[in-house]
Amino acid sequence: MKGRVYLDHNASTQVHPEVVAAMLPYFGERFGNPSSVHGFGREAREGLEIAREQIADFLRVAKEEVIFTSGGTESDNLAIKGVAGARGSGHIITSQIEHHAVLRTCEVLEGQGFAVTYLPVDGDGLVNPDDVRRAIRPDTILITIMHANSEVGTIEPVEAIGPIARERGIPFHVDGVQTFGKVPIDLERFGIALLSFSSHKIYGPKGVAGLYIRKGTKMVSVQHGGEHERRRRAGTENVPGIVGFGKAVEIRAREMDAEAVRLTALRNRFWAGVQSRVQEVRLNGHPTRRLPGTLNMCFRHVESESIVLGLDLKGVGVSAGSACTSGNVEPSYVLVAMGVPLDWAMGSVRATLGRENTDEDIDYALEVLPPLVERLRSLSPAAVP
Amino acid sequence: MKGRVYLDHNASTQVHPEVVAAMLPYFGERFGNPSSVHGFGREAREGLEIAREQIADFLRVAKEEVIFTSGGTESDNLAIKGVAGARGSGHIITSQIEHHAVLRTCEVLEGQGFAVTYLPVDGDGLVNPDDVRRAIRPDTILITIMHANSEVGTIEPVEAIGPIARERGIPFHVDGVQTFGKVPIDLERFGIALLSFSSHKIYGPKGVAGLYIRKGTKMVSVQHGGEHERRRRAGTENVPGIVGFGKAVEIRAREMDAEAVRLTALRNRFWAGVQSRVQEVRLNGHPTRRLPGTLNMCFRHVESESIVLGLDLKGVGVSAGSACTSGNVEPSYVLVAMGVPLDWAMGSVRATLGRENTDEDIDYALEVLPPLVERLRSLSPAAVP
Amino acid sequence: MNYSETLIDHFRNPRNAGMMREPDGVGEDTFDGCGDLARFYLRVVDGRVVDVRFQTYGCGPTIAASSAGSELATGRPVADLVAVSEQDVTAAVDGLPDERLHAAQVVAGALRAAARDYLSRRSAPSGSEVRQHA
Amino acid sequence: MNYSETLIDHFRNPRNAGMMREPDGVGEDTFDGCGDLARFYLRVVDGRVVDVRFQTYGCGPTIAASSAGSELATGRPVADLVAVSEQDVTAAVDGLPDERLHAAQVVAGALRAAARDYLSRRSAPSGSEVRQHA
Ligand SMILES: Cc1ncc(COP(=O)(O)O)c(C=O)c1O
Ligand SMILES: Cc1ncc(COP(=O)(O)O)c(C=O)c1O
Repeated sequence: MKGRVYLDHNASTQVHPEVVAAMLPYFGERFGNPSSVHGFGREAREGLEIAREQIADFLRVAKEEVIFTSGGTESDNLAIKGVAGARGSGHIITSQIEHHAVLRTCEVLEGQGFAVTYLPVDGDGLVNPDDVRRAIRPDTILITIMHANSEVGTIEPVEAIGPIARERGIPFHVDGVQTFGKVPIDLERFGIALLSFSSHKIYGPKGVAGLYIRKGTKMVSVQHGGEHERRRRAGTENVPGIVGFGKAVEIRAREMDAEAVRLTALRNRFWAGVQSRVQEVRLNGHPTRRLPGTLNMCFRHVESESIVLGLDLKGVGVSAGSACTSGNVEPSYVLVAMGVPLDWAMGSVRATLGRENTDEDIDYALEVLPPLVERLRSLSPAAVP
Repeated sequence: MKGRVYLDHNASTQVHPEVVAAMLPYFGERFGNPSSVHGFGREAREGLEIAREQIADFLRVAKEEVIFTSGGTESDNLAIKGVAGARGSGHIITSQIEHHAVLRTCEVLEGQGFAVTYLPVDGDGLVNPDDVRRAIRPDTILITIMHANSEVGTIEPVEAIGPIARERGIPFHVDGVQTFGKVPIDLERFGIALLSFSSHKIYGPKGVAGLYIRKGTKMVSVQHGGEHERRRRAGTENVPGIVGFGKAVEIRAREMDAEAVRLTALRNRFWAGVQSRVQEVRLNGHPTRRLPGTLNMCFRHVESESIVLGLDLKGVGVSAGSACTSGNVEPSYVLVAMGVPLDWAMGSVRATLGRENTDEDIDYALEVLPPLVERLRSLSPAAVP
Repeated sequence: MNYSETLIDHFRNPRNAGMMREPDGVGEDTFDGCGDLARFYLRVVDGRVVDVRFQTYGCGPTIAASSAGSELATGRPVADLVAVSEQDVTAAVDGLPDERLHAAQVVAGALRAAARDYLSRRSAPSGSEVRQHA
Repeated sequence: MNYSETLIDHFRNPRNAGMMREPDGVGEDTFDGCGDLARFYLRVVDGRVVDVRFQTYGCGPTIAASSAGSELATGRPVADLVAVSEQDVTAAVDGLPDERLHAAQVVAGALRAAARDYLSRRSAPSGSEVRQHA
């Protein structure tokens, strides 16, 4: 029986078996503390530096520009607070659809006296580079725009924003957590000074991520203690995690391009199937400038979470665009920023595809989703004309 | 051949095979994001909560009082900055021999206007509880004293300091990274509001640690983003790491007491052997109030790192009390605070024992260490009378 | 979410879903502008609920609670129903996670509203009846 | 630390370690109060170093560099030795990690001091000789 179909790869992914295999020796024989001088420490340090090289190679940057953190959230916090802390005051430009790791961090900085501009997006979820240009003030110290939005998958025009930042001498941070290892990025050409990227979205382990810090970028550290990671980030390094991350990136380097083509096709087939089977459905996010595996749809007159639960009961894992937590259902702030009407936004569902998904998975989803939506609509007073 | 003897367990430990086994399913089948609503997410969340329970049971606290972080350094940072941030200003009491994760954090807070008292220690490395009492000011907002020092192993009188803090209504943070799972602690009786504890020092994986936050303790979060860990710590949880941590604690709960007895005996035998074979050697740290496996010695007229290197070449991993990094050899600040004379302090070596160490390991160390010290002394101008 | 088997069963196979023509009482409740909405229709004979229908828009628990609420209401004196509580509904789905208690609130609110609607249509001194069973 | 095999060999088996009675020149250097100390003794015949001894207190690389420095000095004209550089010593141990470059500094400094000591004892115009080879 099929019955278990994971379509939530933007949330997390299964660790690649080769990655697990690469990590195992570092739980066992190579368990030393990389700060230790002796052989046990050297072996651990070696693993760390191989991973750093794998990632630096992939990003085509210098090893010294890559540091490791505990997750995408920490990378975002460090990038933004690190630059802000080095300057002490000033103005930050970001967008309304950033991940909470960026938004909440900016809000905290606002509380400390920094000014923040949250740029709007258009109906496809795109930030307008001209808006960025217009928002720049003499005291702007940082521009932080995500590479792709995790909910709708829209890929932001970072290639146009970076040069604007460079021209004004403002560091540009890109939250690349959702694109790293999925969509190519040219840090040099795009004028990116800081890039957050993570492991568990690309078949690496949880608990590890990275931050690219272009040489010369002035920043303070955020976590204090020993002199690890070139004094950028204190704390004993998560060696097995980092080794696994390096391996995951190495695998992505060889699989990424073909996988992007395959997932785009799969996702488009899914959307075509939904469209032909379900009434009153709309696609969220840019029609083409979008993460290969991401499909975000709104089903009018049905509440997201009831679809998620209904699919879950059929073994299909998707995520709700609106999260009904602590008694508060809120429509996704991303969809609201994109101008999706509320009665649509409440019914958004995100399916995000990954390496183990097959045509059969999509067929199965197309078999169970339409009758579910129909059933839920039949219960709903709103659906009654 | 023997030839590989690890005597640096205070730096890091080899992950217990049962711990690796417990983690593996969470890299594989149970890979979901614990924030996800569907079955994949539920399975991950289950692992997280089992681990939280294992640790809460071990500490005899409520599950809700345990949160997970990425390491001991983060736990220390969060505890101290969390309380400081909730108060905005005030005075903090700590000691001169805390780990850098505490000291640097306090220094950063000094830069932000907080006042910090760094209490001295006596010749055995003990903080005097009366000093704590005398240091308290009307605006004291936090007392942070480690449970045991990682270098010399001295166990601080937290059981006497806690009640002083409680009497004055001041939150008491204990850095328990070196004692957790090795030495019993009674959070309730000792009056501890915050306890940092870590995984990779007790045969769990790196990249995960915890913070006990007694219910009602006012603190802000330090890493911002999603609403994970009861809003105390944003970021997708390191599920496999946390699961491994929980397992490691479960194992410690059953092995801790017997292991403490065994390691104390082994360590004492080591010290007796060194004393009978080497001249001009002294023990650092409290003679009895000390971590079971920790043995810190000074060899006069020999430089620490040359001993570490010499032992490393014989396959024995120990650590140097003085770290000769970036061209700066500094005697250990811990030994300096304990009043160890400089010509001794420069020759300190730390051997820390753990579960896989045997009598044979100690015999081997006793075979190679004395001739090494003798040889190095023969090279040294200082040793010439 | 860890939902009870009862809840899952009601979600999968909702009882009494749908509209009712010319009901004797109808009432609805929404939650905090969260969008969740439950509407109940009652058929009453001799002061006793003989048939219930519901229409619900909301997350899984709200749908399940509606179904369970419809069963709970069937056969009951209307005078009872005006006092149905969140706890009654929660019990009917074998418990709800803290973050989903609103499901029971909406359903209990809608049931009470429908009961009150019936009583007020009959121009009975509904206020006193409510007090009587409160 | 990743040390070269040459360095490790010198650390394991230091050449020319020990004191020398009535040397023709002796010199020492320390690093930045870091505690590392190297002392070199020279035996000179016809302006050429024929024997070297060293005593060193310091980390492994400093000990190894002392041994390598003693070999490097043996057989050389003293006038050469006053210009021996950190780079020469680093090369003699097949390289040093950045954080251990001080090992070569201390050793080169001590060798130069010993050479200068020899020259000054001979009451030669040492200043000019130094300049000559600088
Ligand atoms: C764009 C983006 N940034 C940051 C994060 C935070 O990553 P984590 O929760 O792994 O710390 C995510 C995770 O979903 C993300 O999608
Ligand atoms: C007492 C103490 N606190 C904190 C830490 C920091 O732990 P980590 O480096 O794993 O973050 C250590 C690590 O040695 C320690 O011994």
